[in-house]
Amino acid sequence: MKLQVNDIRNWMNLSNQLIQENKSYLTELDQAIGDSDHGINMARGFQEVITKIQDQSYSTPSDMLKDVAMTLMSKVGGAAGPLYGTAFLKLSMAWKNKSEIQVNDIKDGLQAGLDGIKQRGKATSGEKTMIDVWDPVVQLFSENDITDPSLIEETAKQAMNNTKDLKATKGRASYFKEKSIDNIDPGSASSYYIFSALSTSLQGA
Amino acid sequence: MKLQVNDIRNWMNLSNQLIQENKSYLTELDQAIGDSDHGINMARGFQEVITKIQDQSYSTPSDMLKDVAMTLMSKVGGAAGPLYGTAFLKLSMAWKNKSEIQVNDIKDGLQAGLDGIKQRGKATSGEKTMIDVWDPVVQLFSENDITDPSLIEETAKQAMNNTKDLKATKGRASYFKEKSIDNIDPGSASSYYIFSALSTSLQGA
Amino acid sequence: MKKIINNPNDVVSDMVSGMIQAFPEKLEQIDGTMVIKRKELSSNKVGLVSGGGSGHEPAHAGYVGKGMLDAAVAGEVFTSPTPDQILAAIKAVDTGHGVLLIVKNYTGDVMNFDMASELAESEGIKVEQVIVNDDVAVEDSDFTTGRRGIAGTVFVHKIAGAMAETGATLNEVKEVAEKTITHVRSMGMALTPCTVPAAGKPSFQLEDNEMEIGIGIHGEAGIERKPITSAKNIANELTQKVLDDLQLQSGDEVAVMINGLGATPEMELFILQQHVNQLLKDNNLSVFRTYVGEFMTSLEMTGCSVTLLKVDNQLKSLLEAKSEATAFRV
Amino acid sequence: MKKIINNPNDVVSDMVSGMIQAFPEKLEQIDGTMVIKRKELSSNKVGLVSGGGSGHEPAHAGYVGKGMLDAAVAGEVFTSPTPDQILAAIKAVDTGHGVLLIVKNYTGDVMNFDMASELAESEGIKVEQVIVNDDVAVEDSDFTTGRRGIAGTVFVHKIAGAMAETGATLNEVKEVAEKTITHVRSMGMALTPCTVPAAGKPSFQLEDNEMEIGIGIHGEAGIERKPITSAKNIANELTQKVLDDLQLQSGDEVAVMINGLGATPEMELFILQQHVNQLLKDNNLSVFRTYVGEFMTSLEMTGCSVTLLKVDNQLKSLLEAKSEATAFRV
Ligand SMILES: Nc1ncnc2c1ncn2[C@@H]1O[C@H](COP(=O)(O)OP(=O)(O)O)[C@@H](O)[C@H]1O
Ligand SMILES: Nc1ncnc2c1ncn2[C@@H]1O[C@H](COP(=O)(O)OP(=O)(O)O)[C@@H](O)[C@H]1O
Ligand SMILES: [Mg+2]
Ligand SMILES: [Mg+2]
Ligand SMILES: [Mg+2]
Ligand SMILES: [Mg+2]
Repeated sequence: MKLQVNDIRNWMNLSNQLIQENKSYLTELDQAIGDSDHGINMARGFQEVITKIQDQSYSTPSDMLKDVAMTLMSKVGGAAGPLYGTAFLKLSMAWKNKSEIQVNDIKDGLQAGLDGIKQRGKATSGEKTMIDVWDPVVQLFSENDITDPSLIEETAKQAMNNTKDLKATKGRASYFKEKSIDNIDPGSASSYYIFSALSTSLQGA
Repeated sequence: MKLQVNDIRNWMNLSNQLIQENKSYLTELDQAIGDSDHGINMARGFQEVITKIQDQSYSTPSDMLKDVAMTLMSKVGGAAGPLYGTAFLKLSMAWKNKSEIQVNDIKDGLQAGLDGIKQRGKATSGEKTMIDVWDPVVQLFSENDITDPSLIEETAKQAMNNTKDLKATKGRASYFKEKSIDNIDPGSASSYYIFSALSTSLQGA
Repeated sequence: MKKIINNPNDVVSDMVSGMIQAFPEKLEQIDGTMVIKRKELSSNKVGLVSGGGSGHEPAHAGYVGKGMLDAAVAGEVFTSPTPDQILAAIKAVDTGHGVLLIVKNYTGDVMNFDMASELAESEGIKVEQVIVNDDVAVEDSDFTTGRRGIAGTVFVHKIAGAMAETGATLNEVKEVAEKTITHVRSMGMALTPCTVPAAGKPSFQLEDNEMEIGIGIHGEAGIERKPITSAKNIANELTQKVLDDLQLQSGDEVAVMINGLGATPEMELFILQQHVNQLLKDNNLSVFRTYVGEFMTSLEMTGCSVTLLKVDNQLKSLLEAKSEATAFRV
Repeated sequence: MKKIINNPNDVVSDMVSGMIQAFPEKLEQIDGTMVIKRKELSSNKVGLVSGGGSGHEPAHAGYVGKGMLDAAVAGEVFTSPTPDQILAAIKAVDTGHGVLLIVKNYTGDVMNFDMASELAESEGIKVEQVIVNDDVAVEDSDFTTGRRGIAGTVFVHKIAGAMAETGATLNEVKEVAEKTITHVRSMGMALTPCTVPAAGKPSFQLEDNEMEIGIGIHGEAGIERKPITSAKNIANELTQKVLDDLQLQSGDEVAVMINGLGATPEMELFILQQHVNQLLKDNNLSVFRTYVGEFMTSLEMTGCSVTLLKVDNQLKSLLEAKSEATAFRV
């Protein structure tokens, strides 16, 4: 189980597919405790990612992810743009010069991405943000020897659903205070799609 | 059958009653082929007329009707204000110095009022305006010896209903062209209430 | 009906109080009336009075100020003001040089302003009137009430106001106002109706996918109801109708006003403006100035109007002259 | 959804084109961006950049002009613009005296402007930021994202803009912007929601008789939903909340902004203004200037906000300084 440039492209294609398919759903989640744009922003950003990377040849996953990061940063906007942009930039930096990414590299990369999100968003776990999906996934890698990639999908899904119970204290949802409870955090849902796509692309790799 | 100051007061009180009761209806008529204000304007104006004349003593019907005219002119606004103001002013002028108004005077007065409306509104019969109620009522007086005042009410009512079939060519309703057909003209409806009130106040007089 | 009001019967007096309190150094109310006038008049100047029913804000009080109107008379919502109020305005702004009344072409307005003119003249004040009739949605014919006055009225206020400020005579001011009226045409459309506060119900109904082309600013009927289409199509339809009527020549210069009817986001007005601009270019017309915003509204109606004014050097310099009106600063 | 638009995904670029075409002598678009900048910058002046999601027009592009902003960055609807766009604006307006960014306090805006600052600094441009947080509907706490930036932002644009025009240094401009932020508070309310064009559905729902007090300009939750009441009660509730937070003393002087959220008729804003004015009088506060209109909107939301700015001689003279911004002429 290792990731090469084409697997990363696959990961991005699958992420984009899930996000396009669930664009309205993500926007509806953001309608409940935000400003109705998360699906629109993510769909626009990932579409641009695909346009950017699809016909380009890259020598390393890191190179490709740098383009992914820069595209998300400049096309998503809002809160999600800088956060995902930062996360993928950290991932790219963590994997610098490697042509093959091992499970251990994934662990390190996701950890770096998570740290980037936390730092950029000045947030921590339990505040009902995408961190609440990234954190458990990173923990999964730290605590286990991942042999079955579907564990990633399961963990992310569970984590996403768990955000329902949380009260938002960061981001736009925080204005909803108690009323934010019982709603899935939109950024956690989009993160789930990204991890679900990672899980699928790891199956074949 | 003759009208004294108190009968005129009675006429105005009855007119006001009918207009207040039918305020929403008049506005609805104006909603269909106008700008939704006729009932509001007439109700405001006639309320002010009553406030003005109720405790005042007048030596002639003419004096009272001058106050009525001036109040309508300054409180109704829109198209109906100047038209009713002019009509009652002409009535007042026609009855100048008379302390008792005979049937013949009514005929002359209404004719003067009608002429005033036509002149002020630069309109004639058949254009779907209040003229289409005033005209038949004036004709009724010209062609008959009015012994039964209820004829006035009947004629006015019939005339009001007949405005349904007309296409408006004057006033705001004219913008509705063909679409103005099948609707009663709001000003004809308010004129009907005024003639209906006249009819009732003549019964006792 | 959802409105930020108190008693629906008091909306006009409440509004006028608010206006005076918002601009106490510039505006004052004539006691016992709904007339808003400039606190300090320019001396030796023809007086300019306009007005009409309320609900078209910033028209007309927003155009009171040095360089535009001297007074505005606010009638009840969608109801022409009465002659006594108009007379009070005329008397308050006359400095001996006569007064020009700028009237929108509606039966009620014309009659009430006419009567006020007669009264003022009987008191020895020179009064002239111009009747604005820019709405090409209505046919102009001697047998009808003629075209309505809508957003183009604001250009008449601006140009006549600037002319008056130069010290021109009553006839000169009237002449340039009439020239403006000859050269200005507008056309509007609505997506949703408005509600007269005291009526409490919307003045008409449109289906969820329907728009009305040629709507009047009191919700009077337009030309056609049809399914809503793109901003581009709407811009083209309104502008083309105005162009057809104005009969402009290639190379002519115009001022453009993109007017929101009350509830249309400014974003949409600028989107519309883009296409209006394109169509003018395609017709080889040059644009002198573009005004985008809410100038002549219809309460909370959603919709817009497009106004074109053919300009020459005189109209251009009068459009550009200084104005201190609260809703039209130049 | 009834809107005068073309493709919902193109609303921002269509709008920006419209703006540039409406004011070609004053504004220009930086190629390949949604940045609107003054066509001619004042020389020897600190640059001023603001921006945010679109849908708040005239904010922010309407405040670009001599005496206010040098550039505004338009994000997608309700979506903070991206660092590359903000960077382009910074670079375009820097004349070597540094650039001040005026940012509304939302997570997305703060992060994107932060990143743009870092990028600009790495290119050797001096950049400072101020974060506007005037919305008293949100509690200010270190454990939360803090108060939101709403209509009070416009006062910051005006005052910082006027200060920059005097030739003040970056630190001086930043200082007066921060002073303004310290002294400005706002609170809003909504009667009806708005619809993000690409979302196609209203962002929240209110019952026919319901209003939401403390609403955010992106439709974020307020403090309370309750039955709609009179303009007087609404004015008092909003104003009192602002007064409580600002802790004014009897005799203090304030500037007042009555802001419409997009679909509220100007008539209603003036009705509200009357009661705000009365409450200020009752509290023995004096009003320096009142601004009534649409300054910071939320697409076609119906509702309003009340902003108070405590002024001293410095802020008063900066508020009164000349501004040529298309949406804020002084
Ligand atoms: N401070 C933060 N730290 C981490 N994630 C955050 C933070 N603020 C917001 N988010 C994430 O961003 C998502 C919202 O993204 P989006 O709707 O695109 O941005 P915006 O709130 O600017 O409209 C939230 O659901 C949440 O997961
Ligand atoms: N030119 C006219 N001549 C006679 N009556 C007219 C004329 N124009 C309008 N009317 C009458 O006035 C009525 C409308 O009054 P109202 O709604 O109060 O005024 P507005 O049309 O100014 O809103 C019409 O129904 C019609 O009867
Ligand atoms: Mg969002
Ligand atoms: Mg009417
Ligand atoms: Mg009317
Ligand atoms: Mg957003």
